[in-house]
Amino acid sequence: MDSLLKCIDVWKSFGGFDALRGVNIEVYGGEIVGLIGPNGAGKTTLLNLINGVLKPTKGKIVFNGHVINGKKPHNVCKLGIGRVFQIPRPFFEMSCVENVVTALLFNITHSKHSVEEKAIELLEFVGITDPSATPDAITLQDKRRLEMARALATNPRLILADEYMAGLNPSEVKDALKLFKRVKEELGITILWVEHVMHAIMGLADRVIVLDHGVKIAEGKPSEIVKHKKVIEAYLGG
Amino acid sequence: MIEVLIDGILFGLQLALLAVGLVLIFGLGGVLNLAHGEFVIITGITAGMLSSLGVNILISITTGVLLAGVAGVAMDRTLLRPVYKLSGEMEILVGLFLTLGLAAAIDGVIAYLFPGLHFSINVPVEAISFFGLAFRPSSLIAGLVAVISLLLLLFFLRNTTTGKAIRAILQNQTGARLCGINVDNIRTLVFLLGGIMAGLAGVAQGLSSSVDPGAGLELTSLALIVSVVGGVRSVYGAIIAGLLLGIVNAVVSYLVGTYLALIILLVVVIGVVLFKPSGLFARSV
Amino acid sequence: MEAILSVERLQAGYRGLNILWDVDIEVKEREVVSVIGPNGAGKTTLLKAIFGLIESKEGEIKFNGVRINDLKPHKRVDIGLTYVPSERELFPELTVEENLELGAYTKRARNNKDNLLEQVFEFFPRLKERKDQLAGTLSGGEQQMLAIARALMSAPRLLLLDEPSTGLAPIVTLSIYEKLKELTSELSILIAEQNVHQAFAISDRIYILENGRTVASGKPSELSEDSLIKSAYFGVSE
Amino acid sequence: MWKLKRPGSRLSSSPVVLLIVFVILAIIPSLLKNPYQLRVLTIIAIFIAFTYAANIIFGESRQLFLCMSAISGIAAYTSAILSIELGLNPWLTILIGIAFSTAVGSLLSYVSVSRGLGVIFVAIVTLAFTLIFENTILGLRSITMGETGLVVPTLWWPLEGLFGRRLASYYVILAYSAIVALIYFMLIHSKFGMALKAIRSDNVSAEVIGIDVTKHQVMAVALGSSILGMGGSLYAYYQGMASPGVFSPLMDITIFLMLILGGFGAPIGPIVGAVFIILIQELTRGLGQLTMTFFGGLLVVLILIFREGIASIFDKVATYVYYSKRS
Repeated sequence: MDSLLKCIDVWKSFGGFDALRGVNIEVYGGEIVGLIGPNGAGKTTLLNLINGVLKPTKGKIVFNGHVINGKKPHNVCKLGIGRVFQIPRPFFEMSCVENVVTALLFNITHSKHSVEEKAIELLEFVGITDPSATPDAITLQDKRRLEMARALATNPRLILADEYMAGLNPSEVKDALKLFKRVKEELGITILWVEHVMHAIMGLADRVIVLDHGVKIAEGKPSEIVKHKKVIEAYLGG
Repeated sequence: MIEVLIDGILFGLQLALLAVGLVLIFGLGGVLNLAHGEFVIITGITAGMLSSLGVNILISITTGVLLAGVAGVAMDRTLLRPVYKLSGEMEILVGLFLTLGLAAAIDGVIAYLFPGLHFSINVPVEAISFFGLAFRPSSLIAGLVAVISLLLLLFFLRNTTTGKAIRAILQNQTGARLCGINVDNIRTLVFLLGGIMAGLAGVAQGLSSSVDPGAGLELTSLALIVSVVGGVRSVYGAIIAGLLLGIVNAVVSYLVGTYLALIILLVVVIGVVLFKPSGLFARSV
Repeated sequence: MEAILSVERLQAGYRGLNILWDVDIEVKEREVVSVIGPNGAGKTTLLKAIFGLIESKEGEIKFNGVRINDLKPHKRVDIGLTYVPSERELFPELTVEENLELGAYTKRARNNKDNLLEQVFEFFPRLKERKDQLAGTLSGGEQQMLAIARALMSAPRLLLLDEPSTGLAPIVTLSIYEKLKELTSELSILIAEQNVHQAFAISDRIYILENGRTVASGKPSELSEDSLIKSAYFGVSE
Repeated sequence: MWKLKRPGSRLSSSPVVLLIVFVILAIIPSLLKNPYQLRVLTIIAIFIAFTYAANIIFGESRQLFLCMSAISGIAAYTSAILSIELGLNPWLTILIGIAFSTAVGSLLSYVSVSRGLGVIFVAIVTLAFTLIFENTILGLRSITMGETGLVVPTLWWPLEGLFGRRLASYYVILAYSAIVALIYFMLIHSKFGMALKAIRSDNVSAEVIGIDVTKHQVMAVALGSSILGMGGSLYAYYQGMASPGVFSPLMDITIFLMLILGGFGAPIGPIVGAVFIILIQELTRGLGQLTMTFFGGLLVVLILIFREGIASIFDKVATYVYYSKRS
């Protein structure tokens, strides 16, 4: 397997505080990789570095053969990385379908009519039934779905998902897991996934990477990670 | 040249008086008060009118200054109420437009009622000379008024519990809530203080030259310049920046002319915003 | 023993994002209660809602038998509730002593300020040594002590503590927890904690929060580190 | 345009309504009795264009530029000075002036967007710029004639032979503001307009779905600035002079009033706003300085209770009429 994303010795400091201290990770095409760790481990910071919302203090990030550290988010997006935020950030002034249409328009050249059809198709794929609804009128679950649809509309090879399950109830979590599986299997998109809801990640991730205090402390299959001594210590407190 | 310096310091003190209020109000209320210069005008007009009616000059001045403070409280309790319910960009925009509208409204009324009026305070004492330099007594008093008010303000902020609460809110609003500080009440107090300090700036200006009732927006811009250079949330910064800019303004005006001096100050402001937005002397009291 | 705090069917969260779902919690006089759970479970949200920094949408919060849902935070301090967030929220450019002085801002505490200050200094001698230093220049552990000390200055009856161990070396955490134990002769404490070992060592009772719901509760001896906790963290039962 | 619309609800956005309004504006002069009325109408036409510019810069792109007067003044003064000093054709100097104000506006926007300045700092920087402009004009007395203002050469207005000077200048200016309205209408229905809408909703989200935020923000100001520049030059040639009294902060306040009164999103808003404010200004001339009070008070009232603008009232009435007819 080829590596799709590679972070090499990535550091990030805010003022005097080192949020990430020399992280090395690799993600292969077609995988779902879970990124876990206690509060303040640096998970979201790592996602922000990968898609260019933040610039690393040191280190190199390579995506699909391109060095992307320091590139702006819109350029990183064009190279094929989509982002799903933890607290959904839809365009509140637009309807669901307009949200997705905007993302489509800035990534692929379509005629406007086919764009709208494609957007509705994507919304159906993620499970939103009323494309004309405005984002403040829909449930949290639908907001997350909308985030996903908008990310898919950018035609990504990799999606960075941040705590997708937070605040969802058990049956909604089940739906979300199904969606992730379909994104991976039907669309062939790789997912790097920060999550707190552990049983969700354990059932679906091909591989899990564990961060603690800005350092990678473990990596492996979910079943191995659960038994990993350092991980248990990081979570339960030594 | 020394006269120029002294003029600069005097002007700088007035700027500082104006800017501290602006800084405190912005820090606690989240409103960049574009009507701040109007406090000066209110004081000037009131004191001028009362004294022309034969009221004792001290009483006239005190009434003027207090009225500016009352105007501040009234703004906080009525006009700006809706602003505090908003957040982020909307809070700032609505605050800007409301205070701008208020400033325009006040300017209009004043220009209509008192066309061409200039308020100044005459002190009937002859010039005093120190070390061979002649001082106008009114300028001396103006300087004294400004210095004493600023020192009192600093003393209040440093040594009283309420003063410390104000500094605490400037540094960390959530932290202040955790201590049980009623942020709303303290904010009203700060509007009172801001109005009074600006009113005192008006008194100082009336003593050293005169207050032009049409200069509200100009005074506000000056206060803005000073507070930006000092760091928008720093009382100390505002005082130091006020003095510095006052002196620079006087010296440059003397050397190359008034217009260029003001332009240089404005360029400095833009430079500060772009390269050191926290201000040159940022340190909250 | 009387319940000093009782939370019933509490729902709370942010715009369009409910974090807590029907949470029930009780703290009795002079009791130490811990809420544990993975991050994202809603521990911080719970404390913020109890203190009034987040509006509660449903349910009831009673302090000393009185409903306080609609009380503003500063009023809650007045009646004896206090909160130490994990961010500490100190005043970095005020001295240690000034920070403490502001802790006793409410009328009730202000009259008794000197006594309180003496007690607090006795309790944290380290702070007395540094009383003229700016709070921003303290070390992490000292800042945590100061945050707790500042809260104590309000003469509280219930102390809400959010992850006192955040960002601290284990040995510092230990000393802080030892201090906390001494406190319980005079007041009740509700702690949100990720560090399970610490929580077990200090608490009279424990609640386990998962995905915004209380999933278990009991004395540490009843719970211990059994499969229940592991399931909360890792989603596997052995 | 993807929004499912309720019939009648977007009357203020309809291109037909826009067209009708401009046709009316073109017919009105034949009903007017004296040059004064035509003059007021001409100034309305200029301010319509200014308000569209403000709607692009602030309404669509949320950049609080408190220097619209300065940007349009730069073009007016550049053009005036070049045609006086070098004897160039005024129309040519107008183009140079526009290029100048576009460059200045874009630079201000680029700097503030790329430094990530918040609203308040953008406001301060642009306000400082306005004051710099004002003081430069006043200070460079030898070139600009200071407060008195600069008398500009006569401009040859197209169709002068046909309509006469006054009417010709009105039609040229009206045509200019109609084109500006058309540009605005096309803008909000274009990909560019969607980008601006996305950016003002959430600029981080816009970035991560591939929108170059800096580029679009700067382009919006560039477009707005060229409109302001053109309008400022036409204004100066129409008046026969460029003076600091015209291009003063008061002009910024007036434009914002028009924008807020008319309402942001609606294409017809700027027209409604400009007509109302200029008419009020003319009708209250007798009040002297109290006009300022009136406008200040109006701004406060609008902001407090009426943030959607007057154009939204038309929509509400239209919707009401539509539904009451059907039932």
